[in-house]
Amino acid sequence: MAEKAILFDATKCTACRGCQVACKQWNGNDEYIPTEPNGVKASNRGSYENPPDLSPSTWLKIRFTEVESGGRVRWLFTRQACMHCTDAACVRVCPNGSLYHNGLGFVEYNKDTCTGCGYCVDACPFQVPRSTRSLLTGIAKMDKCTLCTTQGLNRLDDGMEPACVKTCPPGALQFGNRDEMVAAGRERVGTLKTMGWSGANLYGENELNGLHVMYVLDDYPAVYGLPAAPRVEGVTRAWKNVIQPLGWAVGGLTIIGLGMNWLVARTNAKKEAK
Amino acid sequence: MTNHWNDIANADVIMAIGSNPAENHPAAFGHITAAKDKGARLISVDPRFTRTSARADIYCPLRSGTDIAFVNGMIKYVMDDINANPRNYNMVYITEYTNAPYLINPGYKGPGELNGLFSGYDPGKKSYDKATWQYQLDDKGIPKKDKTLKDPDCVFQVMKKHYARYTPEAVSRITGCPVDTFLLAIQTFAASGATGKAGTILYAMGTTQHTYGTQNVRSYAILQLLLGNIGIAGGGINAMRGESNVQGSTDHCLLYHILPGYLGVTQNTDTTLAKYLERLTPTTKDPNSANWWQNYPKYIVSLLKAWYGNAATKDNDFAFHFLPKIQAGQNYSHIALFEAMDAGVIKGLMVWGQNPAVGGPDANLERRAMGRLDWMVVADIWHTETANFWHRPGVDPATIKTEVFLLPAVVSYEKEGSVTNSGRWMQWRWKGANPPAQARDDLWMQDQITRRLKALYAAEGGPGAEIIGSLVWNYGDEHPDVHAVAREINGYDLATGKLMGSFANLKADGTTSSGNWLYCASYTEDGNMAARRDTTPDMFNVGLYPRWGWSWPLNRRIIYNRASVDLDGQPWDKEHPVIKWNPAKGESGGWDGDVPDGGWPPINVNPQTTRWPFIMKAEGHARLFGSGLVDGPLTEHYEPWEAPVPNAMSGQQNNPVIKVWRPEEQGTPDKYPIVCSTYRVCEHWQGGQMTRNMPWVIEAQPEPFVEMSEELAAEKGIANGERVIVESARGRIEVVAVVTMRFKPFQMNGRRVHQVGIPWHWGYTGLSTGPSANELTPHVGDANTMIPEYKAFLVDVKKV
Amino acid sequence: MTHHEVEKYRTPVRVLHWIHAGSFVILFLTGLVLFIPGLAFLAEDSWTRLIHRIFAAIFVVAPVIYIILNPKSMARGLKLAFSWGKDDMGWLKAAPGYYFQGYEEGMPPQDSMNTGQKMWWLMVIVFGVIFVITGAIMWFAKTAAPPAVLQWMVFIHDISFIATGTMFFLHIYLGVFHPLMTESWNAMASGKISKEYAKAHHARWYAEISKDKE
Amino acid sequence: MELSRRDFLKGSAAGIGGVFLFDALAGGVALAAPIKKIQLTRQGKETPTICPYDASGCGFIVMADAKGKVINIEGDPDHPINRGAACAKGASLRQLSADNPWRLTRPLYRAPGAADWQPVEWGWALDKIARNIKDTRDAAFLPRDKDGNIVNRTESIACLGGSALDNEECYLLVKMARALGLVYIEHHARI
Repeated sequence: MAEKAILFDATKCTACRGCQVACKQWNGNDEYIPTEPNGVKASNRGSYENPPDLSPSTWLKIRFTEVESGGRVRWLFTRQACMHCTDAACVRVCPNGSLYHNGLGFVEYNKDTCTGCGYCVDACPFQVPRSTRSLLTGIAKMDKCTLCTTQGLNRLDDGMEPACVKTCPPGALQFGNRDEMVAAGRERVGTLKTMGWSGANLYGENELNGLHVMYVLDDYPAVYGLPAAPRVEGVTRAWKNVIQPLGWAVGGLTIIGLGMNWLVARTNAKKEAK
Repeated sequence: MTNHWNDIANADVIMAIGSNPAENHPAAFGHITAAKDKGARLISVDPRFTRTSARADIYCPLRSGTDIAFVNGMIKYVMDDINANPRNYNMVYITEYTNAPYLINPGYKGPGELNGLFSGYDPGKKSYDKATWQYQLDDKGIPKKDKTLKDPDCVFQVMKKHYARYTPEAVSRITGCPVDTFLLAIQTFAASGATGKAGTILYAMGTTQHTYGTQNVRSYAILQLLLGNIGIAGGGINAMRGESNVQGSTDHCLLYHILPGYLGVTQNTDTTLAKYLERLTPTTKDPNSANWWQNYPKYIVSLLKAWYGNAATKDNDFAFHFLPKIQAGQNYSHIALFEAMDAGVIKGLMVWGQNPAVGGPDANLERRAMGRLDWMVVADIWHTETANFWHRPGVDPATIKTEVFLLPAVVSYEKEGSVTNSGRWMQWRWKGANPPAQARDDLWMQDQITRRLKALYAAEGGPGAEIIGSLVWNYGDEHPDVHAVAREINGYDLATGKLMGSFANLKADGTTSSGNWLYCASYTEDGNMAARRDTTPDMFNVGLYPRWGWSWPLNRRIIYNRASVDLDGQPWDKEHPVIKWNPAKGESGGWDGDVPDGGWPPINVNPQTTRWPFIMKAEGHARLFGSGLVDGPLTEHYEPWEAPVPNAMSGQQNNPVIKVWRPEEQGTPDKYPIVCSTYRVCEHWQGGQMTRNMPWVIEAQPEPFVEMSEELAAEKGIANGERVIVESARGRIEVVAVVTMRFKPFQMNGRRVHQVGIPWHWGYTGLSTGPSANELTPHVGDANTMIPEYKAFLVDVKKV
Repeated sequence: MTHHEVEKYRTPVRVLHWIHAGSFVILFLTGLVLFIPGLAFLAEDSWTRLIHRIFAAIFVVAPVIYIILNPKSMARGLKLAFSWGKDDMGWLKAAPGYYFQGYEEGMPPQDSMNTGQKMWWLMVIVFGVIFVITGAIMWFAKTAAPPAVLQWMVFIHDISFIATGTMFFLHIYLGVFHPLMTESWNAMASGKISKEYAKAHHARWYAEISKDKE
Repeated sequence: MELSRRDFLKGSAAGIGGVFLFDALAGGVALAAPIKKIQLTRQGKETPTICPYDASGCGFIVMADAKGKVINIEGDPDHPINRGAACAKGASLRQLSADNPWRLTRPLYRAPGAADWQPVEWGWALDKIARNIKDTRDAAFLPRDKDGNIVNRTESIACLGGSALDNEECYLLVKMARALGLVYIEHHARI
């Protein structure tokens, strides 16, 4: 199956947040605001950016950034959701394979088998996964964007675009085969460069061996609050590559060693007893 | 909208002024993006840097309330450039389709000569005598013209003189927009003046909500006419309207001054139908002017036949006197209505899905006035601030004697009917879900109330009982048949009982009926036109979708489209033709493309039978100079009722003809030095009664805030996210400060003027509550329309 | 106590031991599910995480209560753990021969804790502290701490898990299964061991307690 | 009704895992939301509609189950204006449905001076409203002005609103109001 991808054109996004709500609508994600008897308790903290953070029921959020350079104010809108990395830190750390790549290249997860360890939450270079987590009991489940491939709510299987892509009024989101999205993104970056945006770039084409959500940016990633060179941390790589095998190896060797000792020592003990 | 949403994609340059489509008309932005993808430039003119500005190629800041100065400066630039580089403009359009060559009464004097006033001002009456604003007529009674545009009395020269005062420097001094930014904007926009190029202006409430809001619109129209941008694909002046059916409700004239189809309201001096028609039917001596409004008698008689049926006969002036007559000269608009309520004149109020306790100006006053009512009926789907005014914070319900009924209505997709969008597309909606068990649609409520009233008057009688008794009201016994209503609006040939196919066939003799002539042809013998869902593109593929829904008038998608062609009927823009004369069509040629604004041949094809393209004007030409408005034939800068600076253009501070009810509520800049504007955000809707009960959008925009510059925040010691008090002469509210570099103080005449802004969606009812920005706004309105001045008033801001 | 037996561990020590050992076993098993993907079904809906937390609390609280009740005993125990002498070196040298071949000859006389037990005891103290610190951060500072810190906490917690897990096998093996450690189990189970066993395995300690009696 | 239907939702469909599960959040700790298993819901009936918010006139498809309960609402991909798109308000249209617990469900009445609403029957409310209209109108009805011109109006009743109504409702409303002699007729377009 061909790899698919979303292409987000930050130069077209108007931050209407249709995607933010459409994501909740389709995926049945409730709002994340506490209620009180006659209303809700939500507050503005001096920004248009609300809710304040991604959460298990907010898989996609538009980030608002204000920058001023050369006397020109700019208001940048960025999509904040799972990037569906090829070299995905979350997949690397998930102890039991609850997070995995599907045939389209997306990072899916099996919520039923999620143990709630939260390793993915800490490992993600884009700080995307979130878990509902009781402070007291530690009971938790990770949630994040599934690119509308959640079981029972799979839009792609039915030939539909992801909810966020479909709902985008200014057409800032596209969905299709990854190679086509790369081509479209490169073309748009070329156009932006001719318009004078020398820092224009296609973010995600090669990052982490290729993201499945790529951004057309008219400026350097750092300006948009994206890591310039996202990478999977050493400790993250170590988990499945080193710690888990080391655990098995040391554990195995110990058992073997002790078993051998027992055989030897018992033989000797018997000899002595005789 | 002269054009429609999809048509924006045809534009070469788009100016969003007094509007913020990215936030308030997000769907429009798809078409803006489509235009931009083809190379179009977007100019955002706004006091604050909005989400639209974020996507604009050029952002022009301007102090709230200075649109006229800004656009007048643009007009001056264009007029100068027309002289210098006439080839860059469509001179045929200007001389043949507009009234630029018409000669004006030599007695006319402009504000340059009269210190901010036009000739004919009567300070006692605070109104103009328009005698000197009229055309010079020849001996046949036809206006005189000078197509060389050289005559000093011709409109073009009068305008040159008028607009000469609006130099880029003057514009910058008034608006606070830097000269180079202003020039870049007008150079970019003026490029659409070239033949075959299109520029569109997208405006909204940022334009209209001023004491000179109508003149703001006029200034856009003048600019667009000079650039030849009216009638063409990708052009026009497009009011982006804010409610799903505000266009339809305006067309059906739920407004005091008009009757369905924009027919003037009857007044006490209209002692007969003839007198009414004499007052309102325009006349012309020009044989080539279609003067479409000469059909006035057909429309009003057909309306009376729809309402009073057999009781409307030729003998009784078609029941003309059943129509209520307003007192000539008296204003009954929203502000006047609440003043009358406050004065105890109005005793009963019906409210259908509106929320004036949040949306009305000077909301504290309007809430207080409601307490003087004997009764109030509110039909809505939620609890609203209006319905709950009697126990609003700080009020003892026991002191309010108003009886209140709150009737549960249904939402749009729980009933059937049509709505008309901003682009005049009438679209049918079907019932797709069930409402809560006891909720009822408004049609049912209206039917129930009217039938009960008819029964009461039949049983008990009463003054004017015969009016109510004669009212035709047969929509079924149980639920009123919405299709029957739609057919009544369309109208019938009363002789045959067949549905009318076009308003061109309506008659003034009582043999036809039509509840609204503009909607005639929307529901014909061929069926319900609004329900069509055929996406077949138009002949020239310019996005008209002629078989999708229906568009008034007569399914015309771009009005004044006969200005989109040259004198031979060939499109100015070969790539985006709207209509095109086809000599091979029919017996003597005909039009291809959109439904033309009248089927007459082009000027050069048949100079005798042709009609000038602007058929709704008596002279058949678009009015650069127009005597229709009460506050001047051309656009002149005045300051808002509350302004931080004196008028730099003249000694006339405010629009001289506005009516002020409460002079004592005017704030002064010494006490309230900061300009404030109210507006909406993408995530909420209007008075908020819809969206403030929907958690998904509440969490996206949870509470009201005041946006301010970093400079103002530093002066006041306010940190981002802190709670602050915003106070005007009318009220004070406490909201969260959003300190942002998107706001900048304006530098004008060496002075620094701060501006802040507050979204107005909130109130004290619903899931998400917060103070209403309208507690601050003034009870003063536009000279022509009385639309309140929400966009520019004075406040002070301080830390809590 | 018969006259053949001596008291090796008093009741509070044994109670502490078993509580601590028990919670360690459960913590170990509930942690192990992360290491063996085939066991992950046990962790679904986070039940193992809840159990892990409950026993983590016991794991922390039990020694704390012991310290409060028996500060002197704990001080003695700690002192013992950190007093290393030449006999310990000798033990290390002699251990392989002893534990495989049963050569008792090279084995120096041992205190109540032999050197191996001392090493285990040290590990319990050091890794116990590491577990508690890293665990507490992961538990209580999941939202507050920077992700990098949390990742390192996981790493350290897991390395400690592997180290202690390995040692734990050894501990059980020596205490229960090793053919020579015949009474080690009894020591912790009943608290008593035979004089012979004491003499053979804890000569110095036995000498000490015998002297006291005299 | 002829519709160019589109396979908008073929096999599976949206589930509503309790749109308004607020109680679970009680205590203000948002992070304590329950673990939610998304329910599968069967396909329903699709009906095109037009957005009730701004006047762009965007098309939407309402999907409802056999009982008329809304399952899913999203942009109508056939619609020329929005081509399936929806902003934050449009995307949340489902929260307007009857499932929203804050919808008004029955007529309410507030007596003069009363401190609270009381639920009433439709028939009673409509009778009383008609009576109020008649009494107020008749008390202040002006057949002629002071100059003797026929005016047939009453200034004692005002009618507000309309742009949230359908065309047919606007028309009936203006027809009713003018027949009663009302002159204070206004709506959102004025403000």
